[in-house]
Amino acid sequence: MSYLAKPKFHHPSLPVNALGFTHRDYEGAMSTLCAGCGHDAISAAIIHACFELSLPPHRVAKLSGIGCSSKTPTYMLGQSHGFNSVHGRMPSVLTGANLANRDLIYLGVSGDGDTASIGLGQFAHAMRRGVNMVYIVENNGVYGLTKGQFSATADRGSKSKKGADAQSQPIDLVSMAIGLGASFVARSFSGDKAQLVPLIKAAFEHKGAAFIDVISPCVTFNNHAGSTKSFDYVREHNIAVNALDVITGREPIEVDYAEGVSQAVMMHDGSTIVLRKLDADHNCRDRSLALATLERARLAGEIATGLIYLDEEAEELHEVLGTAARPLNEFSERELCPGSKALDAINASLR
Amino acid sequence: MSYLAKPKFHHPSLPVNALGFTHRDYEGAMSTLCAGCGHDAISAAIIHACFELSLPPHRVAKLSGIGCSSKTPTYMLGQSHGFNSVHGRMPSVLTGANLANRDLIYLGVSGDGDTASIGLGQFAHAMRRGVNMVYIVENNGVYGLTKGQFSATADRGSKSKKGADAQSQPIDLVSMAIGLGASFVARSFSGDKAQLVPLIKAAFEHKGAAFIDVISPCVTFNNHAGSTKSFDYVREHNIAVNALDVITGREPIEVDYAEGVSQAVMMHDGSTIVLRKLDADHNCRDRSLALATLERARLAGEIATGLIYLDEEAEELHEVLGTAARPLNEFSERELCPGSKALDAINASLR
Amino acid sequence: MPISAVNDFVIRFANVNGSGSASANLLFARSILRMGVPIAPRNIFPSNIQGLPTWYEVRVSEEGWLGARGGADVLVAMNPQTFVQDVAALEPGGYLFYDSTRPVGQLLTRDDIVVLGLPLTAICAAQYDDPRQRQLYKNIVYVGALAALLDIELPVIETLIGERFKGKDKLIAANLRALKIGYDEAKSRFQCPLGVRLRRSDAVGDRILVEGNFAAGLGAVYGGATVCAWYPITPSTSLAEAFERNCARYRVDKATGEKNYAIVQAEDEIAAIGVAVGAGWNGARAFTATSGPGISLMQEFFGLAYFAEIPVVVFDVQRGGPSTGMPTRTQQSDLISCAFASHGDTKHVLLIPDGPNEAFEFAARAFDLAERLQTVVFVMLDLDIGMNSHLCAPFQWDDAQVYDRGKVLSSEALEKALNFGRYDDVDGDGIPYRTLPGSHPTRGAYFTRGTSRDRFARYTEEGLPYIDNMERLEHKFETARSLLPRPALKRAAEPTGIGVLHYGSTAASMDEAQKMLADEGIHIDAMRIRAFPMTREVQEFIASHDRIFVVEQNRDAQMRTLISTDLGVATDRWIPVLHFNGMPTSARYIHREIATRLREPAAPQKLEAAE
Amino acid sequence: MPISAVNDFVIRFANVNGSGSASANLLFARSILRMGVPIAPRNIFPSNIQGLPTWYEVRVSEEGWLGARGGADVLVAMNPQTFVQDVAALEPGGYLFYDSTRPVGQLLTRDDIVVLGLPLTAICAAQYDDPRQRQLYKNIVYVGALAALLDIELPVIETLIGERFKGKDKLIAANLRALKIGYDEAKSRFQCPLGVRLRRSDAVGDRILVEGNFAAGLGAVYGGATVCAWYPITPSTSLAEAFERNCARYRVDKATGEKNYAIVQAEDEIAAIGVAVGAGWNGARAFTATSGPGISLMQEFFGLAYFAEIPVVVFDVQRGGPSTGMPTRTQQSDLISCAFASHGDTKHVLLIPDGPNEAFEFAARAFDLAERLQTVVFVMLDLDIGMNSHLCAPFQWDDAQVYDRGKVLSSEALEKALNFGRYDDVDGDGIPYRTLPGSHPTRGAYFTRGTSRDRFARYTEEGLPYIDNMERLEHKFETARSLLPRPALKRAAEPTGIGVLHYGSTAASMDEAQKMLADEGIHIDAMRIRAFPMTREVQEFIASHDRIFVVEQNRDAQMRTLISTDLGVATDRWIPVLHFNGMPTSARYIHREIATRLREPAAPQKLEAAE
Ligand SMILES: Cc1ncc(C[n+]2csc(CCOP(=O)(O)OP(=O)(O)O)c2C)c(N)n1
Ligand SMILES: Cc1ncc(C[n+]2csc(CCOP(=O)(O)OP(=O)(O)O)c2C)c(N)n1
Ligand code: SF4
Ligand code: SF4
Ligand SMILES: [Mg+2]
Ligand SMILES: [Mg+2]
Repeated sequence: MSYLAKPKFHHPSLPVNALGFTHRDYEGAMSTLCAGCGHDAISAAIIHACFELSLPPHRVAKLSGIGCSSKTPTYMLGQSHGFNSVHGRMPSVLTGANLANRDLIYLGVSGDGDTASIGLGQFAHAMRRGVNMVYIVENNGVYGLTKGQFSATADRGSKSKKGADAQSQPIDLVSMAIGLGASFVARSFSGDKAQLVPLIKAAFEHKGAAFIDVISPCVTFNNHAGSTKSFDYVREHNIAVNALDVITGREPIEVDYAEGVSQAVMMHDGSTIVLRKLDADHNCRDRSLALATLERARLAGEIATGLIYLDEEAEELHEVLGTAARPLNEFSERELCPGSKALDAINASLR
Repeated sequence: MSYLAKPKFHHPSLPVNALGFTHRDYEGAMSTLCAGCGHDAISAAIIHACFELSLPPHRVAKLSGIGCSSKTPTYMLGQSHGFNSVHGRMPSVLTGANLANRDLIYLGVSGDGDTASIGLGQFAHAMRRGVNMVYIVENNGVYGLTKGQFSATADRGSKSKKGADAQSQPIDLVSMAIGLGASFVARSFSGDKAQLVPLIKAAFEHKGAAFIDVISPCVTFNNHAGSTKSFDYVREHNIAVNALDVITGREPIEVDYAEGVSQAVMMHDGSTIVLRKLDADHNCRDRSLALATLERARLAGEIATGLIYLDEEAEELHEVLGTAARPLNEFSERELCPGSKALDAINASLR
Repeated sequence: MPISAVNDFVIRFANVNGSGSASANLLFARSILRMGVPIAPRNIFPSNIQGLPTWYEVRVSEEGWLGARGGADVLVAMNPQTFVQDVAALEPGGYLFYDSTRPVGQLLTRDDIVVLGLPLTAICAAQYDDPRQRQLYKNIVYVGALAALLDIELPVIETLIGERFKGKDKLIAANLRALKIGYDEAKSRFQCPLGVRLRRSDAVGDRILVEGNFAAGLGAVYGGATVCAWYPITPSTSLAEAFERNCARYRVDKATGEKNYAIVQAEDEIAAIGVAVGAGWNGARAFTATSGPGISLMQEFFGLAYFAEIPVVVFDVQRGGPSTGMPTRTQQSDLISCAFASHGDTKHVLLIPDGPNEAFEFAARAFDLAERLQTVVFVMLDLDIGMNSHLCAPFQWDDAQVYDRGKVLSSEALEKALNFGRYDDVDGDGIPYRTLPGSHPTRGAYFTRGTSRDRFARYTEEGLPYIDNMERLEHKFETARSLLPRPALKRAAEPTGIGVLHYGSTAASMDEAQKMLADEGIHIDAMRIRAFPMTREVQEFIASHDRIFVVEQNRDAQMRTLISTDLGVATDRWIPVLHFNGMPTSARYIHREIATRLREPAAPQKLEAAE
Repeated sequence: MPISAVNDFVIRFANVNGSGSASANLLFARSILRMGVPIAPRNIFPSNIQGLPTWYEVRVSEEGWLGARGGADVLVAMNPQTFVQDVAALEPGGYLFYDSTRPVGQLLTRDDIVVLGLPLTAICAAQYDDPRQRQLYKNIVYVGALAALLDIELPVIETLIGERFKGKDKLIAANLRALKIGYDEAKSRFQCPLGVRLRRSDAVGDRILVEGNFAAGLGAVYGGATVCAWYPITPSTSLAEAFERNCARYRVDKATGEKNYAIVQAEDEIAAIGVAVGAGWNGARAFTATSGPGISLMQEFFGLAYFAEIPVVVFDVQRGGPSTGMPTRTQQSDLISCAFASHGDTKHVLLIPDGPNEAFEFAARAFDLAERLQTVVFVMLDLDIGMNSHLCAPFQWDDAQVYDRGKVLSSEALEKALNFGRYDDVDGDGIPYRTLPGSHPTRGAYFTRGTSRDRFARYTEEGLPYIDNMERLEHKFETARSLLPRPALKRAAEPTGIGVLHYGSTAASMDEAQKMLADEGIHIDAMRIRAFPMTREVQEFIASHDRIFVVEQNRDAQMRTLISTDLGVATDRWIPVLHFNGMPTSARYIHREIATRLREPAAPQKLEAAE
């Protein structure tokens, strides 16, 4: 039912972006998630970010694993190719896709189970390699699709709907991503669109492995009192370390940012992000301070959100490998096959 | 050839430990590793530690994955059961073994490829669960057994024997283990027996997940100039943050430790470890400071060794699960089977 | 012409996932059971948590035919989204019961059915102001209405409600009220009962209504499993949960509160099987439960357990494959993946229960077999067995029986054992003796590995000890044959050359189909295979029938591959009856396929036919 | 009575792993080749880096029988550790050449062999003071001695040394000197040449000596592979390395230094196949290379690629299984794991080359097939093909041929395409059309998934579209048959009812065995299967022979399972000739097995026989 394409006629009054696309051109099939699921809010934020950045929809490739969160690529960017791969393995599939065609924009969507439980290894190694992508984890602390068992990001002591405690140490994907060499690392909250949209935009502008851990309450299985991933809990405990404005190439940079507390960073594609510090001790350009910020928040029982770490100098995988500027999937046999002459020489060398 | 058991007669003059065992009783089959391989030195250190701690050899279970390092359990503790499982999966197999019989002493031996490449996920989750074990990674930055390809712990820019650079960000298992909640985390060097043996002893005394990252040069494939895992490089760059003495229950604690710089920690089994600080800023009882130490060393291009982090309060898996004090593999059907009466009641409830 | 049938019909509820209809439907079903009439309820649900269509189907059969039948005589249409397709599937003369609050007008095109509209929404709106209550009690209201329409004894439902909410009198009262409302509304508006209805009977006997996953989980408790490691996956999740629930009930020390079991929810299936293998190696009875994708991920460990000879039990609750496939549909399509799991020369033991009763029995037995044979034992369930409630014989347990812990040398035995060889075939049955870590200070220690080794567990790359070991494993597999459950043979009333091979959840439909065919004078012998490798009976059955059908719930006739590999028999003239759309196979389907195929000449031997 | 044979013998070198003997042995072997005499060299090495025994065997056969023969006529015993067993394996009348520096006295119990002791250590000690040099040149010294003993033309060896160290004159001189030392010492002490010796010939022709892994890696380059993801594992590592080496040579833009390829050394096999699948999905020709344990780990992705229809090539260089098994030994034991990889109903295409030449051809062809069929294509090598050098026909490439990129809709095509359905069987061959991400702004985008979907790639849990899709996949598999390499048939000189089925690396030994049997008047037809699924020729071959042998290098006759599953034929009277000790099978073994079995009566149909 929910897969009927929606009428695509443009109401004249609908706002259009630089490419002449309307917001609706970035939408996808109707969601089949639970009403109120945090994931739907994140999809909306992604759609909004892509619209505002005027990304050509068909140049985006959206990949995911398995889970409620991993279903969401179906509910956005209807004009983009999508790949709902297997559980926990999106990072390797995305890496391969990226190697085949470096010119597309890669969006990886995953869940906390998909990434922190079964997929931890692939997540870590994709970050290490600096795969050029936006990797979003829709983090609800549970396996939603299998009815709410705790995932590896569930905080120790957090209560399940049935009252059981999460027993193991939680995995903080943000600090792990920084430790692994990811060059853009952020955390946000599905309930805070004002913070989330700019972060997603900045992530798209970034070259390299951009990771965003978005806390996204599971209204059906993990939104009760006692859960540290409920809307109420996250609203109360999240502390933004900075605020972000993304100024794409064309627009002039506003000047009225107070000195010191704000910082403009030029992204590789010419656009600029302006960071307003909210936590004086935090500096997202300094890995040690970024990690320290996370430790501080952890000890204070708070959730640090915002752009936690950024390294615009980092090399992405293709630079590391020295691959051709042209997408590999465009090379013809003439270019790829050494041909019979070369083969004769090889034969000769084997006698 | 190398598997011929060695004559077990005790030369009267051989020193014996509290259990009346000689050093030789802790040895295993002859090593088939390359002459000079760091791993053999680690095996010797493990044997020595077990001898000095007077561990009953047959109460130790030694498990490993696949690799040169994972072969070493064959070369130690001949009276212990061993399990050379599959590549990268020792942590899960050890976890299961531990659940079946909590009374044995568990030693997990792995390599950097076995743990940081294919096994990263299992490593992380075993640490999170607080499995009571000593987990030693014999870290040479390469896959020795498959002839020297870089592993995930190879430092970026480190040169291979053929001159190629390691390309991805390295994984630091020590900081990762701390972040994952391991309660005993240390790093050492196969060339520094004086540091390594006490660390291994302390790890055995510790209750919970004890992890030691031992840098162990591969003399055949990764011991050349340009490698950051060569004997020379590690000797020059490793900085001990502290020194350790393990005083088992019986012996009295020496008093002549200078105040302030040294610290005595009571281990759960009554023995004591005395820590002499060598890095004033480091405190292994404070997670934030421990992580900061690692960051500092990383930026300085140094290798921080010693006991990096210790939490004697942490719960181990059985405590978390509330399993019986008696080993599960000792329960009889009388104790395990609810019997026909209970079954009648169940049947009744299903009508 | 309206259908008229007593205690023999199919009723189908069309609901919306997450609307709370499940418990109301179950209440309806159990009330029929309490009237002594056998039922077969089935859930058809989406791989989603809320908002998509779900169906609940109850087959009522006094004769006790409990396989899926297909079609529906009564439809309770509570989901506008699927209204049209649901109505279309109703049998001619069937009854449509729906919420008439909103008019369906032109959607109703059929004139060959009886239409019963009750404005449920309106009624509940009038009775309740809290929207949540309106939604919830609407379900109870239609149960009340159905009681009137189908002649279900109200007291029976009332008792069930009382049992369900024991102690919560407010809730009881509220539910009874809703029930009564529906009952009276129906009475006042319709001519009750319908031609399709119920009558008290005593056809249920002492049978129980239970899900296969609950049965298997309970069987693991009775079988003495102490270590369970699993990773959630539909449809196996409820098996591990049933184990946990029953352990919490029967395995917690009253005095100390200590648990005589350990359950780890692993980070994935590779870790889950790894934990189980480690525990099995160390002498605990251990298992994991999973489904297709997990089976694929566990392959490497299956090979290790086979080669290193480690006892471990794996429950595979099969779902629709390949890949993620149809997570909430049923299939029997993992046979090859399990029987020959992992690279290299491997073969594994499979137990194939036909429903909850055998699931309980085989689950417990699997642990004996695993320890006796020192290998992986697979228990092959499927979604239909595991997640649907089935009426079956009550569970049985003989308190006199003791676990077979297999060939484990105690420290006493080791004292006497002169020269212990872990892989030495002392008894000539291919099964060596093992020792457990920590049991003896100086004897019995050995090194377990997945690499080739000699009889004394010493690593070797030499050909002879390798062959010696591989042939012993082969011999052990032969020994397994004699220990496995024998097939169940249902002979035709008259001697016949037509034989049908089937297994697992196909049984109920197969039995009925056999009866349907017999009624038409088509006599067939039916053998239900209960294990792999095959026992001699299967070979004799094949040899003694000249026309063989294999009835399976997969596309590739996987059991045929298991049989031909195991017995070498020709299968190119066999006729596969394959039902693999994800729904349980039905007697109607099997009957039709066999009947029509028997009218054709035997298939000629050509490549296509061979597929 | 000393063996006397010209250009027809087996010489065996017993060395210590890591002692630098490998290059000397290769020098020896290639010098024979340069004399125009065919050779088949084989390494037997341990799963270890240094210190354990290794053997190098060279079969010399002017007639061109290049399979393993078994036994040895000349032994170069350089490893005291294995001296006794090595000498024991020498043929009666054989020649023992050893380092007589230390006396072997009582170790030498045989009086039926010719013993040639040369004090190599002493000689080198006298000539070199650097211990490292003593060790290294000792190997060259014995090559010199063997040149004298076996009548190898010194100039030939000298040329080879010159070519090898081109530019490094010092090294050349040193090596030539060592060579001469050995040559003279032998001349002066022994009566040269021996009864076993060489004579220049022209039997080699234009054939090349090359390892299968190099050939396959090169084939991937020629086949247009641009993305390779792999994880090291013996014996497949050198395949990926060969791809990398050849890419570095032929795929780097001279001007920019840019690489027209990407190689990722993944963290494990799951990631390796994941990367390859992602790249295949995105339109690059991608592959991974692995061995048994990797095949087990990749199962889930194989199922995804099958069901989501993604082109990808997998090289499985088979080794001794199960589990970690015998990492440095050869076997053909992954057939079932690959052909039916992953849970659910799956079947995969296998290509089975017989040696380097076909490995090159099939490697390149695999990428065409993968894209044409939009699925996984396995190229099944084994350790013997992959890691041993084989004399084979030179590689060939037709510059006129173009890659078959399969059914990919360009943006132009999409402009015309009215209603594109990703899984729509437009052409009736079961193969749908695909689109590549980014190719068209508004058309052709679809969602790839491992769950069931309809022809338009929309998720569905309904039975009909699922069946429709599964039957199309089945139909696609039928289409595959017609595209695969046909089997190679070697007919007997006379009509015969005896047929032998074999495949892969067994070919060389099988050809020789066929000749040996023919010489004894036993005529057999031999068919070499080159792919799965089977082509019609295989079925006809089976139908037209009443006595069938399957010659395989595994325990369970896995090809028999593939055939019976695919064709449904009875196999219980087939006679498996199974060689699975990890060494390549030999003509002697096959000949003996077939000859003896033919003397027995046909095996009766009993369970045991069926195993
Ligand atoms: C190999 C495999 N194992 C298990 C499953 C079952 N499964 C589907 S989604 C899921 C967890 C999803 O959790 P998460 O990634 O957090 O997504 P969420 O539903 O919470 O958004 C699991 C265990 C599967 N599909 N495949
Ligand atoms: C599943 C699997 N993949 C690959 C291999 C091949 N293999 C054996 S050991 C090894 C790497 C070992 O590296 P490490 O753990 O660092 O041990 P080291 O030899 O360096 O001590 C690999 C890739 C294997 N045995 N199993
Ligand atoms: S179950 Fe939870 S995660 Fe899944 S859709 Fe519902 S609310 Fe969202
Ligand atoms: S290869 Fe390296 S790691 Fe392996 S044994 Fe030799 S030195 Fe040690
Ligand atoms: Mg989640
Ligand atoms: Mg290593």
